[in-house]
Amino acid sequence: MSEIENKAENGSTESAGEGSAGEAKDDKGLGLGIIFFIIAFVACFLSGTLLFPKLLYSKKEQPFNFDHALHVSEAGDCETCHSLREDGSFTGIPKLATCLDCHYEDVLGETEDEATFVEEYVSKEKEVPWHVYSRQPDSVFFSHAAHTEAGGMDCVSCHGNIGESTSSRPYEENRITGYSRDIWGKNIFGIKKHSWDRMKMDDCAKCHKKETGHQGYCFQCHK
Amino acid sequence: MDSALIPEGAKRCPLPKFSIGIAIVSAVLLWGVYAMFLCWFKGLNQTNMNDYYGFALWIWADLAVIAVGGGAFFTGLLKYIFKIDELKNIINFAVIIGFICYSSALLILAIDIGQPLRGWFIFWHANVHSMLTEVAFCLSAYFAVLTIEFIPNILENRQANKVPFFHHLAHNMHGVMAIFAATGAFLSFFHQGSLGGVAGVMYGRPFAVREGLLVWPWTFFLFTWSAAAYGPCFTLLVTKTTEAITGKKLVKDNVIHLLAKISGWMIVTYIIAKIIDTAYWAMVTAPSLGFNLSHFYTDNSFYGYWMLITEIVICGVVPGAILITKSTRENPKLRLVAIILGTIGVCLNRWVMVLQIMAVPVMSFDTWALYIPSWQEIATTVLPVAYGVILIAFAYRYLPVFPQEQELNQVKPVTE
Amino acid sequence: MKVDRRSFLGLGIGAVAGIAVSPMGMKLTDDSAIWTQNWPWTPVPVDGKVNYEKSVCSLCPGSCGISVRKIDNRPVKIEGLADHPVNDGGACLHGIAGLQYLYDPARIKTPLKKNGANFEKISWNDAIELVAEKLSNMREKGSPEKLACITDKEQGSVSGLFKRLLKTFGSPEFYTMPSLESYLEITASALHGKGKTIAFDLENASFVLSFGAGIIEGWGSPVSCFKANASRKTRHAQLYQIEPRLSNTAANADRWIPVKPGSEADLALGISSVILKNNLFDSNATSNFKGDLNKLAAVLQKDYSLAKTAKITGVKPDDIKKIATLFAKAEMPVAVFGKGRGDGAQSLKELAAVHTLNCLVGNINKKGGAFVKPNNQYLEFPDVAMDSIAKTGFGKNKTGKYVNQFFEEVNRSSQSLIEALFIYNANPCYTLHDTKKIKKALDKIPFIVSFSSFLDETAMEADVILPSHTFMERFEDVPSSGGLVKTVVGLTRPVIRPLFNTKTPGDSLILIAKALKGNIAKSFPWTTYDKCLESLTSRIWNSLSEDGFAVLSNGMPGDSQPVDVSFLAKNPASLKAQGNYDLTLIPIDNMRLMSAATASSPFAVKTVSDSVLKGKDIVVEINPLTAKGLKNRGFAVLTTPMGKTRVKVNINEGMMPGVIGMVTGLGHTFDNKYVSNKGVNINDLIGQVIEPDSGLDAAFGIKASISKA
Amino acid sequence: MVQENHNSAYKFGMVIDLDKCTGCGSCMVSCMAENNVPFKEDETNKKDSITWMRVYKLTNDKPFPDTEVVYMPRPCQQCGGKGDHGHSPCVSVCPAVATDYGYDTGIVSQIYTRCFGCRYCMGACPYHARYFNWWDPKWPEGMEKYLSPNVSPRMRGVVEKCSFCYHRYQAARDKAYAHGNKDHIKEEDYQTACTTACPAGAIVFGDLNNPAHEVHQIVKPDPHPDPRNKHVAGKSRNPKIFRLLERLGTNPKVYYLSEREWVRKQGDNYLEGEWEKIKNHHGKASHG
Repeated sequence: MSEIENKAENGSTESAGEGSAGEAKDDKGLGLGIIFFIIAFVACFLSGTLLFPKLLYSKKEQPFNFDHALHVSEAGDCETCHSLREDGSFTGIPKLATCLDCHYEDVLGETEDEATFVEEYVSKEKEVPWHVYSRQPDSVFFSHAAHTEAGGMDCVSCHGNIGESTSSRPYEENRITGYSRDIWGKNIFGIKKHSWDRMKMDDCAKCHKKETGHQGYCFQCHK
Repeated sequence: MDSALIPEGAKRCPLPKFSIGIAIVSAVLLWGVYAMFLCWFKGLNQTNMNDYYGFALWIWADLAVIAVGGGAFFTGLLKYIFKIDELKNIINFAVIIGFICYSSALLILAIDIGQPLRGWFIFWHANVHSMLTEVAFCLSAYFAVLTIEFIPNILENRQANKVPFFHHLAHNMHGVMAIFAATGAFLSFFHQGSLGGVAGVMYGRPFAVREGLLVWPWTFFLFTWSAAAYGPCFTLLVTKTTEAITGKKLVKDNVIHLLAKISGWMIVTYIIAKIIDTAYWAMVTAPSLGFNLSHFYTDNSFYGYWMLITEIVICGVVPGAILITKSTRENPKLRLVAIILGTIGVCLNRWVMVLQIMAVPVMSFDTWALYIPSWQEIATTVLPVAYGVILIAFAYRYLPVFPQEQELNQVKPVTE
Repeated sequence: MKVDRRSFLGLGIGAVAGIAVSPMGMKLTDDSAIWTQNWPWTPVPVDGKVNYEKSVCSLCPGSCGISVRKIDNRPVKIEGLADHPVNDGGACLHGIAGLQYLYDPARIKTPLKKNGANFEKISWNDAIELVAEKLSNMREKGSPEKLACITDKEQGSVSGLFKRLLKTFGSPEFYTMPSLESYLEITASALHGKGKTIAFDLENASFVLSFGAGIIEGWGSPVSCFKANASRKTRHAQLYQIEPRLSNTAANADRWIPVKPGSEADLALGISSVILKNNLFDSNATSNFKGDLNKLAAVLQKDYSLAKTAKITGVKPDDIKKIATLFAKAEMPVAVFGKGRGDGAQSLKELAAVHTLNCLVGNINKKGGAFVKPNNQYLEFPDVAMDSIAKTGFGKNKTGKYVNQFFEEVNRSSQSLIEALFIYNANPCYTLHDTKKIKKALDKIPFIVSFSSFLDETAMEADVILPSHTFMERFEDVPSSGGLVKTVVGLTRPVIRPLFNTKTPGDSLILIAKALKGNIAKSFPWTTYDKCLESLTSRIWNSLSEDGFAVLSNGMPGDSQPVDVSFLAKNPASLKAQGNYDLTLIPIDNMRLMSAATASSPFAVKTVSDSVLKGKDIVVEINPLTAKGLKNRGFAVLTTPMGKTRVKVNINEGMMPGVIGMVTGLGHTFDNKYVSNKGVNINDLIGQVIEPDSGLDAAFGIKASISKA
Repeated sequence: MVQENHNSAYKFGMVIDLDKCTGCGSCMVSCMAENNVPFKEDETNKKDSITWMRVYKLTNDKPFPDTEVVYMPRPCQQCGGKGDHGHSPCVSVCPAVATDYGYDTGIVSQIYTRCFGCRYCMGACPYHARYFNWWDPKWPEGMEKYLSPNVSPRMRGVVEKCSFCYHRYQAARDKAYAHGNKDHIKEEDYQTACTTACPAGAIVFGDLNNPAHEVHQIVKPDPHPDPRNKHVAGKSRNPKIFRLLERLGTNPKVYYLSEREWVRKQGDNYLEGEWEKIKNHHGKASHG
């Protein structure tokens, strides 16, 4: 560093001249540089924002279409199918046996989907391999009872208006992590408008902090 | 062949000879890289660490390179803040050594953690109470500072300097270097200190725990101080080694003497503090927890009082005494002995503060745990050394590192 | 347009900046971290509905009730069953690790047939046909008595079916492996008459004098013993433990009395001698003695004086006297026998001598004492159909009285004494002394059928393997045994569908019987074992199927029992350890290692201390006085008359000088890397020593030497 | 983040009767089976063998035949840290808040997926209660089917330790919620796997803050700080009860009970002659 110092002191006039000559050249070069910069910036930004999510997520169709709205209107509420067990644990997506409580006769409706259900699963006594949009990773302990019973929350707060859907949207899976896209949220920037748009840990922590005054200790939500 | 890159007026060995030397060191480097990948892909079962030795050779190496790399911040502090101008003749080299040490430390940490891809959690989910968090933040920030400090020197390369932008950049960066030096000193104070704090706050480990000031145990201050004291020893040692290898005098004696003198006084003051700390710990802290001093130095086949004596007397008091006395300081042989002892002393201190802590039994029915590193650990620890040698070789060959080189080695400018 | 350096620079910086501003960097950083949190090679257990099933553990004779926690249909954990009459919620480590047996790498997945040195897979039909053909040939040749069978126990329906098959086939050659239960029956038979067994009321006894019984090391019904021992403190009861080594029982006892190995019987007789001499005995109780008491007293006064006993046993005369006095004067004393787990070698002299103490102080069938009760009788088998071949064969003499003698005779005989052998739930090639000799005997038997679930040392010697379900996959009645006061029958039930192509052993037998046709098929009228079990236990089936157990008797037997001490009055000699070396090698039963037919689980082996097993080396215990020149944790060579082995040394003050202790249960050789090829099997190093008066293998140890490796 | 252990919170703790403990290993195996702890071919290097619950063998070191042996089960001590303020030795050092102190339960909790494997917590713990996953957890083919969904198997490269079977606490809470008892769980509804497995009944587990719980009745924790050491709180008022390394001020929630003096002495470190002065000191004596 000190060498530069010396040089700068000794050769100030010389370098000043060089500098002015250089600047004119610089301008043109810089202009071109800026154009390239903008082109590359825009191209990369767009590919990182639009193309990247397409590559990151794989799309999987559900085994057959499921009409939540229809089932809710028949059953009346969510709890008929998604209930708490006697021990307080949550059943999640119902097992075939629960479906058969209503679908006990061959066919109830006449849709193609129900035909698939009966042929592929009911008659073969096979569980339906649903893709779960809101599946949390194994490291997460989530108690539905704590939220719905003790916390008095409704399903919509976290799951949105899925009960009103008439068809199953494709399940999108992160190719790297295996997570459902619903965890990070549809928006690749992670921006959310509704409480159910994203299900990352920060979302849990924020609500916990607001509602209980503390985001909770590790084991409260992790196992 | 590469003469266009070599600093003006400097004489360097022929490229083939240089290449052979680099190739040999690179082989060692590759061995280390191989071991590094083994650790990353197969996991830390490649090491001989275990649940007793969660911290072992690597953490020692980390602490040691950061301690000896302390020459960079301390020399910078002296040069830019305390305006000791002679040190401009060694500051470049001090910065390079610092850069090597800190980049090595970061690399070792990246190997050492069980989940390297989650390493950034230390920033994202930082726990402000943890000394390690403080280490991570200050270490990374200071590494950035060192990089900034190193850049002007790189831009001074003959070819790079021809580019006006680089020339001006280097010049302007230089103008603000005092700010970086101050920042570096501030950051170093904290990360050197918090590395000391890592041990001092372990109140479950009577061998490590120290009382202190506010949230900082005494080891916090001792580590900073010892890095400042012994860091310059290492700078001088590497300078001496470089001189020996190149066969050239690179820094004038008055500069060396000055840095040695400062280091000497720092060592003396440090070692007094260290002795007081050790005595207080041995006579008050440890006994209050039910431990005699002898508990930490007997009943095992390696850790004995010799360790304590070597660290404090042979590698502390002795080099301190040599370096503060004009006659011995200016005797090249004795000075060399002192800087070697000093470097060993600080490394030994870091060993004690990492490995002996893990070795000492705490529960009355537990036993001493001894440890021998695996070859993978050794290879990855040698890796930074090889990398350092290569970086110094390149820096020396292509950058004007030593401002006094030309003056001290009057040769005709290279003509081709 | 001239694309110069600056343009490239612009391009590069633009690209970097564009990516940096886009969410890609952030997302990839996050996702790569999340990837490490969900590595595809780290298993993710499937969630579901929690439910519990009651069953009974049959890994050891303890017969503890278990509660199997399941997620939907998948068992995930075994725990002790609360309120079960045997173990009331507690469980031992082996039972808890039970699921590891289900998925054991050494499990036999389908019937196998020996072909040269290897096994080949065969179908069940072929396997049964093969067995039936061999057996039919034997009957045709008129030598049905050449079919033998070895199982783990006398009791229970499966052993009952084996016995039944042998009987209708025409062979008396039914043997059981030595177990505490078998020794209890032998002792009861010698002192009180046939058809009886002994139980010890440890829960209530105020003074337990244990002659090496590992009360907290797997002796008897382990969990029940643990509980009885734990309550000692609150009951202010005392435990005196007599054995050469500071076992866990000794460490937990109020006093440990080190005794020279093999002299336990002498100490018991010495104590009896004091009791008789000092009139400490219960005079009411002595009225039950049928003769010979005076003769015994005379023998004791002559050969078991304080000084003589002290010399033989190494226990100080004062201590012997003190123990005798404490024992006799205690409110509810009980003397307990069965060294270690009680299933190793024992001499009848020792068993009888210890039990005589109980008889002398009058604690038979009294609270806190020893209970003499009739054997379990809860199975109602229909009559066996026997033809003349069967009758002739069945009427012949057995080759040996006990299984050890059986193997000895097979080895000794130049003719083929036995042509076919059934082995179920027994691993004699591992658990009996001098395993080489056992293997040699098996080599002489041309056709061996194993019913093992695991390819263990003995199953390897088989010609045909008809693999059984594990206890988690089948029904079976499990009668309590091992000195338990209560008489309980538990019901093992399937908690999961069979994983492999295996069968319930009862079903295999029914299939064989049906294939043999005629009377034999007629004697096995059931379609399946499960139906058979239900009909055999029809009296208690409701309780079995609903509660998982049935209590046959709860209290103590009220009647007084005759005592016959003629065996001891003959003054049988004490056996010496085989060999001429200076030291004595003795087995150590460690609670954390199974040493019977069932090997330990990976979890159990994991808990074993590094002062028992280090790497692949077994560590032997030795007193510093005996370990002259040996380094703690260093290698040594252990030599016995049976052979040499490399061991590591644990210099330990808890071991009597002159004695080397080696753990049992290691040194398995089958294919399970978590359990096998670790250490050595002590039974390779100890030879049989048959007690002449009883026919029992009574080798308590063997002479040995140890030197630096 | 300075929070106190307030009264409304639980403070789960344990007392282990060493006179009853037989060293049988049931607690260790029950713990491993409950918590999906893996095993590997060679587990005899106890320094890299994951056993959340480890049973130590203590001896009085006297020569034959006066030798005595006692077994000491050692789960995570769930330290409250100096002054019982929640700054446990391990929690305070974790750089990424992958482990924290649950002020509502007194349990040192953790997130395995947050941990990046620096192992500082392991070094800070004097009880060696923390274990690092040096290897990928692997089960023999098929055996992974017995894994419990209540505890997530840990991947290579992270530290783990005993959780006081926190998932059982969660299950007890779920049960309470489902039955309308928002904040009250029963003593018998939350018991650790080692406690329920112990065939000798040597382990008693419950809420140290709740006088109705057996553990409280046995331990009788002293609410006042120890007059000899301001960092120590919750000392037992029973002179037969001690905690491991109590003098360090870690404030464990695992208490040990033994009639044998030499065992109690081995629970901590003492200078020569110190034990004689201190041995009968206990909470009650200091506060009348």
